[in-house]
Formats: sequence, structure tokens, C-alpha cells
Amino acid sequence: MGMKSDLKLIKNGKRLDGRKPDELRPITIKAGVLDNANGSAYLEWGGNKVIAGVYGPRECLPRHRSSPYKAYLTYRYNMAPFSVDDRKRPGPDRRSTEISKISAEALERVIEVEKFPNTMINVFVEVLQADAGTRCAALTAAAVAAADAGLPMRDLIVSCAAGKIDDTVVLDLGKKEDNFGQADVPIAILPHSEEIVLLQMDGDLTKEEFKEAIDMSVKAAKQIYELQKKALTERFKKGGGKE
Amino acid sequence: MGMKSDLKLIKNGKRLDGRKPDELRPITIKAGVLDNANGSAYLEWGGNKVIAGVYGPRECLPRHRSSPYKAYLTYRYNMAPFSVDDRKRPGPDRRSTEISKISAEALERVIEVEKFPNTMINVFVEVLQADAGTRCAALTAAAVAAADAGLPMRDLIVSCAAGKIDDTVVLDLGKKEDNFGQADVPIAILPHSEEIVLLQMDGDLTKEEFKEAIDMSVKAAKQIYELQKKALTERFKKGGGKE
Amino acid sequence: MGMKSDLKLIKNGKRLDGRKPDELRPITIKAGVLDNANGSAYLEWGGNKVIAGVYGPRECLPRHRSSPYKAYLTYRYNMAPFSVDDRKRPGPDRRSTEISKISAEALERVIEVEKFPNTMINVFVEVLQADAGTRCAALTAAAVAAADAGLPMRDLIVSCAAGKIDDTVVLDLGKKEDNFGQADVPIAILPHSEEIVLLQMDGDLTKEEFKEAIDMSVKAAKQIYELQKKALTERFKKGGGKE
Amino acid sequence: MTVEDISWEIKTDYTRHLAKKKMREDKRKPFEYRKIELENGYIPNALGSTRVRLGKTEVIAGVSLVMGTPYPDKLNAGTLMTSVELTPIASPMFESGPPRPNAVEYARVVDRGIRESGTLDFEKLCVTEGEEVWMVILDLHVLDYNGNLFDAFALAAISALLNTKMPKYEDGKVIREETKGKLSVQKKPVECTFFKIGDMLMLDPSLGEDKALDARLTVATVGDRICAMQKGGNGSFTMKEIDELVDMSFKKSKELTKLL
Amino acid sequence: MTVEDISWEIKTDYTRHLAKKKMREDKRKPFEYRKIELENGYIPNALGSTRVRLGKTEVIAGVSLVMGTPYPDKLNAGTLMTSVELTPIASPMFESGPPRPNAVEYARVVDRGIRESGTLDFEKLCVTEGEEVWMVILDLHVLDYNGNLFDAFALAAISALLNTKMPKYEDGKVIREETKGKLSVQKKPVECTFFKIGDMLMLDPSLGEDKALDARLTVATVGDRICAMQKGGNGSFTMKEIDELVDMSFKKSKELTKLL
Amino acid sequence: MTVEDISWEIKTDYTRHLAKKKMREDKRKPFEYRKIELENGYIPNALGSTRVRLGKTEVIAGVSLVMGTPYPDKLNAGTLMTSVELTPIASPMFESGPPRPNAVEYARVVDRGIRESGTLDFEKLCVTEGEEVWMVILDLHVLDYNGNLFDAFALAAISALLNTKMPKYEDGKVIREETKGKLSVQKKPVECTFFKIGDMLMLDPSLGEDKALDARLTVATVGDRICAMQKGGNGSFTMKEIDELVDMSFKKSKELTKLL
Repeated sequence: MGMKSDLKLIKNGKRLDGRKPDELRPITIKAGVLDNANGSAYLEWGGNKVIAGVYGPRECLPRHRSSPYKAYLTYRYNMAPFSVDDRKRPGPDRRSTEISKISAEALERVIEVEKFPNTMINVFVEVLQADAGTRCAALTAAAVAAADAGLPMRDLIVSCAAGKIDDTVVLDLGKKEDNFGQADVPIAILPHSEEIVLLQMDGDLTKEEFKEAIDMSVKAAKQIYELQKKALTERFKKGGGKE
Repeated sequence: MGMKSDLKLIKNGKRLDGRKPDELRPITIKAGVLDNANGSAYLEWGGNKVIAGVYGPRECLPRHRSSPYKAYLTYRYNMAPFSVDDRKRPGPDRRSTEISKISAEALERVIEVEKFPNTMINVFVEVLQADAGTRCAALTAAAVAAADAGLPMRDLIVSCAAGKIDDTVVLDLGKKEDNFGQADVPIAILPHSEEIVLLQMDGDLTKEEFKEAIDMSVKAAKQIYELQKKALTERFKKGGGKE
Repeated sequence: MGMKSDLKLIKNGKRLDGRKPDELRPITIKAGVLDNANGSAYLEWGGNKVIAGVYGPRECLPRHRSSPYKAYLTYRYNMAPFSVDDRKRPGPDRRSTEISKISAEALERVIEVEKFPNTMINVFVEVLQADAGTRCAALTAAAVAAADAGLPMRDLIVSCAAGKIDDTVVLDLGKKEDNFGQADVPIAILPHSEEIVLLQMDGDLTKEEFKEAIDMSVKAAKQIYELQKKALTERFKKGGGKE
Repeated sequence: MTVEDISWEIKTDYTRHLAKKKMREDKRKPFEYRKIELENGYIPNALGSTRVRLGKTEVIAGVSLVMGTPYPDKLNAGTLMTSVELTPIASPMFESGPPRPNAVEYARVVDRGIRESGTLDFEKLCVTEGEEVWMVILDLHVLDYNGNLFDAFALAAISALLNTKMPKYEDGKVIREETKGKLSVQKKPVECTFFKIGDMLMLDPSLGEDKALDARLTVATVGDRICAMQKGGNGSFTMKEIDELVDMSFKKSKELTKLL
Repeated sequence: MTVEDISWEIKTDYTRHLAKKKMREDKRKPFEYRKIELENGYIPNALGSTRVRLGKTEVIAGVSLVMGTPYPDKLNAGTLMTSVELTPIASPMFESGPPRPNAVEYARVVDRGIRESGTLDFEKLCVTEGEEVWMVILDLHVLDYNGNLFDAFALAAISALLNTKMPKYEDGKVIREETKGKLSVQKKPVECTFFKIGDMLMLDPSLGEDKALDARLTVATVGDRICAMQKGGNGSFTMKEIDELVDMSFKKSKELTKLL
Repeated sequence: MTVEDISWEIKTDYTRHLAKKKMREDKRKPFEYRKIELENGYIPNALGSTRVRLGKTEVIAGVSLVMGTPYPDKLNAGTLMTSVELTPIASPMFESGPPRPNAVEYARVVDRGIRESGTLDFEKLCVTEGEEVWMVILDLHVLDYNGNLFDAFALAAISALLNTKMPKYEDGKVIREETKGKLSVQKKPVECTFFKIGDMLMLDPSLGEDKALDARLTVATVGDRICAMQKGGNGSFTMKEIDELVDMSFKKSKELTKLL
């Protein structure tokens, strides 16, 4: 986590952007935004802009990756070079490799990959603009894109982070809170069963603070889930095809 | 194109190397210069020295590149590290990747690839010494090498450039003319049908200047075509094998 | 070979570490040290620590490497990043590529690869700590690991180096002798037939000095061979499995 | 041959069949562009950015300005780098990995259009001769590939450059938060991509036309001058056809310039 | 499907079958570690090194100290780089080549445990602000892979750091031969890796359990604080399970800390 | 097995069959070189260059001189880098891509012959101790591969070095157009490559012999000294055979030296 700093991140119970500790940044989601992908979603979350596209089930390449038991699921989290202040070099780095790996594992819990043996399903998420919390925004969008692709799913996935700033547990860290905060705990849950399918943590937390952070995220996840459903409902009303 | 400069490139109607505006640099071509390649050609063009070798039709590797309709044609334009003043790092760069792509597309127009389904034909051109106009020299040599390999062809290919220096349209830019000139237009044509199979341009030209440049190159192409034919005739007289 | 230096490497007939010219550094070998590898050996030689592991015969990947006449044998000499004073970047460099190539050729002389067509045998040697003479230590360990794997072999391989320091031919150069010496001649021989299966030399030697160096190494090889046999005998007494 | 290959074969036959009858699948006229939408400042984090939709093709251009050292042969000039990522989200034909020849060609043709037209005054981008110069990095990203990336990229590129803010540079540090005016852009080059199927010449290939075309010609113009050209495809053009397309490019470029 | 795949399928079925009956192949209790052995200073050439055996898993950590330049946003701080090589000698599942996602995940989780716990005082590693700082490079090497590399690597890493000698730095030169004291290490973080098969929660997966597990949770703690966590695997945990494992991690971390 | 593999199998059998009868396909005597032709200055752009034809094998060596920084352990010495490109034009066996083990071996053996013989006075190549030194870059390029690249490369390399012009260096700039004298070359090392098929020892393998050989020995000598050696191939030599070949290398090296 963050650098040491004298910056006060909470004043009079309000955060730098005026949010309360357990308040999310504004989120908007739209399903069905791409023409080529079988399913897609665009999501804005604070200053984050991400777009997710899902291809498949389709022929598995390379062949030796195919399984007679399930679809081979890949997940590619990619930051556009212009998404951050200091230009990011194109292509995967260690951070995005790790995020892609754990996000694929989370998605595999809900997409019914066992229904499509010998195929592959590819999930691509492009981070167009980054503003802290991109991995959560990406996975939340990916779940909507997978549903938009009509893939059979056990549940959706909602991802969200809580953390600690100025010794206070808060929801959904913004960019400065991320840079100068004390801890960050991104999670992903299935909204119905409350199963946790992704969990990372870094920083410094007591057991109690950790529990508080998780509880806060789980509560927020319900709100986000409503937005996911709304996006899909609007999409199905309107019918297929990119508008 | 070029850097700004006070250098006068034309004086009294003559260019730095004494050529007239529509005059080619000296060109010599020799076919059948390599032992391993199925066809080959060596070409000197001003200070350029290039050697082209053609392999195939042969087994297509990797297999997934093979087509049931035609041979898979590859073209590799490669500059030797010592071919330029400042040593070039070995291996393809973006410039050579682009040249290879458009040259392959040009060659595919004349080599009757549809006669060799499921195979590949590989054209390699090594630029041993570079002196402006290497892509044209390379493709002109490659066409002779393909004919030397006995591949069925619809026509030969001749490649040549015209450009603009000191506000005058001239043929076949030399190194300094390339560095300090105003425009360059490399083309490749089929000498019989005058079809244009490669065309690039960069710099600054009016429509009229562009037309003049093309006309100049097309005329020059006829001259170069005679040299190609001569090289092949000498080769066939002498019979196969590297001398 | 070495840098110029005023350092005296031999004083009163003794070398910097007190050895006589034809004296080896201490060597210990242990077979069967890894659980996953089919055969393995750990070897200390002066300050060198190397570990060798052998896998196979197993399914040949990539497939196009397989031969209907013999097993495809690979050898990977790898220095751990922490094995040398200045951290080595992970992955193969030109030096290790060359060592791997000539060591594979040497091993192929003794492992009866023709008994396992269409398979592959992979030999991996990790240099954990380097102290001059690692290629010899690695190949000596690899031969023991191959025997430990139960592969049919024509003979063992012993590798050892001799060189020249202060105008004197000496056995088994140490680190300073390697840095400031005049020549180094690593060889590998089959202990029974005395066939030479690996030979490199760099530095400055007369024909007579070269012969003396080879003779010295061949003699030393017999000593090392006894240690190899001892390691294997102890291993077979104790039975399979990593202790 | 995969199922997908066969499906493309059928589509291609159909596209070529239509072209013979001087028709296009989407009913467009030969030299008609699909609907074009530009959205400038789409990526607020970037100093300059534009999203372009050309029919169902969708691309984003982003501009970065980085302090660097000049090339040894142009010590008093800034530099331009153009990079294209054909991200696999945009098409089942794109794969992850290092840039392929296609991506390199797109990047180089767009780069040439900007560079050769004198759009950027590279000498103005020099801060200290021989030591510090601005490097303009132009990143072109595709989200949905439905044909004619050349024109979509070129339009996004020039539009993003036109709305690029110059960051402050003080005491050896780039201060992105404070900007002082805009990047100086002197020209507005645009690119028009034509193609030929059989004998028919057309503009702005759709995805199916991109796959079915015999030959392709991109012409970059600025005002009444040509600044870059690129022919592609396994087919050929006659000199007369090229003349016709150059004429047409001056006409169509006016339409595009109006959007900037 | 190769013969090896089928053989793993059978083993995995058996491991899962045992787990249902609350049993483990090697008879361990659910939250019992395999035998752990540490050997510090195993690589005398390295400034710090430790070999760890965790059952039949065997890894080595080596520490290098290199003079470098600081990151632009932390001019007064040294840096840490953690690198994992899954050398093919260690398992038939590992291949030569660039690091794969697995290796990256191991490296990043170990790195976070050390970084986030405040184990290294990065400001002390600054020699000249903005110019010269020590770069701590932690190389993790595996010789025999038999499950649970997270905990083996993390233990080797902290132990190697604890026994790392500081080289002298004089007149712009690092003098490895002369050391002056040890690297300042302020904390002793350890990592405990738990996993779940069906409903059963266990600690320290063996090779077979690594392949059969539904979900995995690594918890890095130092004293009574959590400093890093990582969930893996295609399965899930309930909130209650995670609470239980966090509690357990404080208990088991004491066992590990004793070994340092 | 491809058709090509089978064809090579037949040729190899025949080559080996001939060797048993002490014969070679091209009628050469065992220790006879093929015809050797050198053409110095073949690449006028390069500071030094030589084309060598050894029978139907054809290679080019080019020398570049670049200003660089010395190695930290040899602050007062220039450097040498030798690079081999096995371009696919030269043989159906070569592929495009990064250098393969073969190419690395050729480069390193040629490099050792030059480096170890004291051919270059590296201290003379130092311009400012610890800061500026000349880097000699030796690029070896093959156009036609018909066996024995070791000797062809080594001959091209030393010959190119012998005719390398030193560029002027003034005010921190290399001025290639103006040269001042030649690169100082103090020795003329040459390499002789022998090989063994069955019991027969021979010199200068043709393409077929390169593929059929059991063992290979390259000996680099200068005057009456050996400066580098390299054994290759899956076969072996006896000590007696090596003695014989070392003797022979002194004899044959005289022939080669005469060509320089």
C-alpha cells in the first residue's frame, strides 16, 4: 500500500471526494456495447472506464489446452497505454498477469464451463481509463458481458474493494486513498450465495478491521448487483445487436 | 521524408552524382548465384547490393498456414547489420516488417500460387549494402530469383522509385536525395500489363507531380525489365548450378 | 582467458589455495537427492554446488523433435541468479547455450538413446553456487544422475579441466586462477575407453603444454570416477526414493 | 480449414458477387462513407484522446507527451511514435501477443500521414537542443473491428492531436496537472481508403469487403497535397484507376476534415 | 489426454475421496504442517540465502544487493524485486521459458507479504536521495516441487533476508568482500496457505492436494496483524470459513516464526 | 519423418559408406581444403568487410566500430562482440528467428579464436579510461551454407579485421567519413575444422559430411601456439587422434594464413 504522507484523507467524517466511509463512487453499467464480441459490457465506476467482451464457446486453440470435461476459460485484463497518467507500455506485465489469473479462477466458479467440453471461452477486459479499483470494475463488467453472451451461469459475480485510510475502514478506495492509504481488500462474491470467489489483501489490518472491510464490501456488492441486473434487463428489452 | 537543409540537390539541371532528372543509377543483375536456394539473383543498383533467394514450393510449416487453394507465400526483406553506416541490430524491425508485407502482396500477383496448394514458397532478400531504394532493388531481384527457380509466373515485377527534390520530380533517389528530398514514391509494376502491384508515397506532392513521378517510374521500369530478361537469358544459356 | 595482473598464482610450487599443480579441489557426490526427477545427483567441487536431475524417457514434446531411431536428448545448464557474485539474470545466455549444446553431445555418446525411439530424455543441471569449473562439475553430476535414473549407459562421463597459470600447467583451475590464468582446457572422457567426448580450450598453449594438460585431466578423471561410483553404490544400497 | 474459414469463404463469394453487380451489402454507394462519430476527450486521463466510430468499427486514440532525448541526427527536434494494438476484444481474428504485420502497417501508414504532412512542428517540441525534447506518443486502440481501420485510426489520431494539452515542464519535471495551452498542430491530414473488387472501385471497406478485396489504396491528403499513400492486397491497380482514386481522395477528404 | 493426465485424474479422485472422510494421504491432521527444515547461508556466494525443505518440497532463496536509482515517486527509498524461477528440474509440470502466471503469482504474493509488513525500512536503503539506492533482489528457486510453494518460498525469503550481510559501498563501488553488519530487517512476516476440498479445510497442501483443491487461501501475518492475503482456485470460501482460517493463521504463524 | 529427412538419411549413409573406403564424394584428399576465395572490402559501407567462398559455402564478415562504455572489471579496455546470423536464404535448414544454439556456437568459437590469440590490443581501444572505449562488432552473415562454417567465418573475420579502417573521433562524435589509419591487428589466428567418420579423420567438412560426421574438432592457432579449440558431435576422439589433428592444424593453418 501507500506511501507515507501527511495528507489527511478523512476530515469531519468525510473523505476527500465528499463520500461517507461506506459509500460507493457512482457506477453505471451498459450491456451489449460491442458488435463482434458474443457478449459485452461497458462500465464506469468513479473515473474508471472499462469495457468487457466475451467470445465463445468456440474452437479451442491451441488444441492441447482443450479438455474433455470443460471449456478452457481465459481472462485477459489489459490496461490501454493511455489509461494512466504515465503511459503504460502495451502488453501484459506481472501485475496484469496476476489479476488475469485470479479473475479467471473466480469466473470459472460461475460460468458453467462443464457444459462446453473441448471448447474455449475468452474474456477480454480493456481498462480504458484507470482510477483505482480497476480489477474490481473489470470483473464486475466481465460478469455482465458473460451473461450478455448468453452463457449459462450459476450466478453473477460482483467485485468490490474496501480498505483502511486514516485508521478507518472505508469502502471503494479512490486514487489518492489507494496511494496513501493503509490497506486494500478487493473481493468478489456471488450475490446470491455470498460465496467469496476472489480475495486479495495488502497493507496492515487487525482481524477486526479485516472483518469490517469484508462486511462493508459484501453489503455494497448487493447495490452493485442491482446495477448489473438493470443493465442486463435493459439490454434484453432492447434486443440483440450493437445499437 | 527529409530533414530541412540548405543543400542544393540540383545544379544546372544535374543532380549531385551528375545524373539527369529521369536517369537511373547503374544497375547490374545476375541470376543463379546461390547453390542452396531453388532460384536466386544478385543485383547491384547504385551502391545497393542485394541478393535474393527463393525456396519452394515445399512442405508448408507451420501446417495451419497451408491453404487448399494456393501456396503460402512469404517474403523476408532483411538488412545485414553491416549494410548501413550505423550498424543495424539483427532481426526484423517495424520498417522491414512493413516492406516484407507489401512486397509479398505484390509478388503474389505474379507467382501462380494457385498451382501449388498446400505448399509454401519462401522468398528471402538480403540487403548487403544499402544506398537508398533498397525495397525496390530487393523486389526487382526477388522477381528474377522467382523466375530462376522456375516458378510459373504471369509476368515479372519491376520496382522503381521516383521522388521530388528541389521542387523537381526525379527518378531513383540517391542517399542524400532521400535524406534531404521532399517526396519519395516507390512503385512496382508488371512490365507487360503495366498493372501497379506496389505503391507507397511519402512527402509532399501535388496531383500533377504525383502523376509525373509515376510516369517516370513506369518508363524506367521498361529499362530495368530489359536487364532482368538479360540476366535470365544468360542464366539459361549457361545452364543450372552455381558457377 | 584472464586479465593481465601482477598476481603471483604459484609460490614455492604451491597454488593460492595450497594445492599442488596436479591436485584436484575436494569433491563430494551424492546420488538420488530429488524426489520428482527420475534420477538426480548433488555435487560439491571446491566452492561449486551443482544439482542434476534427469527426466525420461518420456513423451517427446514438441512432437516434431521425436525420432524413430533414438530418444531426443536435451541438456540444460542453468546458473541460479544467486550463484555468482554479481547477480545473473534468470534464463539462458549465450555462454550457457553453448555449454548446454556441447554437454548434450557428450552425453549422447554414453546414454543408449537408440533404445528409446520416439521419446525424449531431459537433463537439467542447476548451478547453485559457482566457483570456476562449473561446466565440468555439471556434466560430472549429470552422468551420475543419468545412471541414477537407471538409463542404460555405455560408460559414465567424467569431466575435468586443466590449464596454465604462471607458465605452469595445473589441474582444475580455481576462481582466481581462472580469472588471471593463461589457458583453460575443459574435457570430458569416458573413464573406461578414455574416449574424449568434450573438449574446449581457450588461452595460449604450445602443443606440449596442451598434451600435458590433457594427460593431467585424464589422470584426474580416474579419481573422480571412483567418487561417482561410490555415490552410485551408496545410492543403490539405500534403495530408491529421496531420503 | 475450420468452420470459420468456410463461413468466410461463403461471405466473400457473396461480397464479390454483389460487387460484380455494382452493389454493396449495406446498400452504400461506391464512394460513400459509413456514419462517422467523433468524441474528443473521451479519456480524461490522457492529454489528448478521441473515440471514433466508423459504422460499427470503434477505435480510440490517446496521446502522451514524455520528455526524452532527440535522435542523434536531429538534435533540435522532438519525436513521434505511433503504436497500434489490435486487442483481441475487437475481433475473433485478433490474437494476443506482439504486434503482427497488420498492426505494424496500420501504425506506419497513420504515422506517415501525420509526419509527412508537417502536422507537428518538431522543432517546437525541442526543449534543450541535443538533450531534452518532447516525445509525442500516439496510441491507437481498437475495440470493435468492422473494416477500414486505416481511416478510423487516422481520424482518431489527428483529432486527438488537435485536442492535446501541453503539460508544464519545470525544473526537469513534467507536471501533468498543470497545462499550458495546446500542442501546436499545423495541419489536418486525413486518410481515405479505397479498394477494388473485380473492376469496381469503392471507398471505406466494411469487414466483409476488407476480407474480399483484391487491392486497397490509402491516400493521405492535406489541402491540395498528397502526403502519404499505401497500396495493399494481392491485386493491382491500373494507372488510370489510381488517378481516379487520387482525384476522389481530394473530394472525400473535405468531408472528413469537416468533422475535425 | 496424455497418460500423465489420466494418472493425475485418478490421484485427484482419490485425494478428494479421502478429504470427504476427513483424511489425508500422508496421515496428517488438517492443520498440520509437514516437517520443515531451514538451512541459512546455504549459498556462501550470496549475501543472504536459505534453503527450505517443506516435506519433499525444496526451495532456495538468495538475496542480492545492487546499487540502483530510486523510483521517480519515491526518491528517498530503496527498492525490492522478487523473482521466481520454476526450473524444470523441480517437476515434470514445469517448462523452460519465460515466467508463467503461476510463477508470477508466487513472486507477487511473497513480495507483498514482505513489502506490506514493513519488513524492510526502504528509507534506510537510500544512499543519496534521488540518485543512489540499494535494490534488494530476492531470487526464489525451486529444486523439488511437492506442493505449497507459497509457504516454502515465503519462509526462505524472510529467513534469507534475516541473514543478509550488507556489502560496503565506497567511492561509487560496491565492495562485496567487505561487509558492514546486516541488512536491517524489522519484521518477520510468515505466510500460511490453507485449502478446501469439498467442505474440508486444511493447511499446507501436498502435491496431490495442490492439484485436487477447490480453493486456496494464503494469509501473511506479522504478530497480530494481517499484511497480505491471496485466494486462488476455482472454488469459493464462505465468510465464516475465511474467518476461521484467519484465526488459524495467527496460530500457525507462531510455529513458523519460531523457526526463524 | 519428412521426405527431406529421408533424403538426408540416404545421403548420410552414402557419405559414411565412402568414408569407410577412405573416399570423399568430391574426390578430395582427407586433409585438403576446398577452393578458398577472399574478397576484401566487399561492403564499402562497412569499415571492414570480407566475403569468403569456401567451395560453395559463402559468408560475409562486416566490422563496425561503435563508441561505448567499458566493462566494470576492465575499465581501460575496449570490447569485442561477435554475432552470427544464419539467414534462411543460405539453407533450407535455417529458420528465421532468434539465434539458435548452432549460431551461438559458431559466434563464440570464432570470438574465442580472436580474443584469446591477442589479435586485438584492447587497451589501445580505450579512449577515456572508465568512460569511452571502442566496441568492435563483428557481424558474420552466411549466404550459402555448404559445410564448415567455422573456418569460413573465422577466415572472413580475421581478414575483415585486418582491413578495418579506424574512423575519426572528435568532440564526442564518431566521424565515419574520415578515417585515420587502420584498426591495430597484432595477430592472424586461423581455425581448422577436422572431423571423423568411423575411424577416418578429415578436414573441411562439406555439407553432407557436416551432417554425417561423428565428431568434429576445431583448432584455432596462431604461429606455433594453440589459442582455442572446440569439439562437437555425438562421437568421440581418442587422445592419439587429437594429437594428430593438433599437429595437422599447424600445417594447414600455414596455408590459410597465406591467404590473408
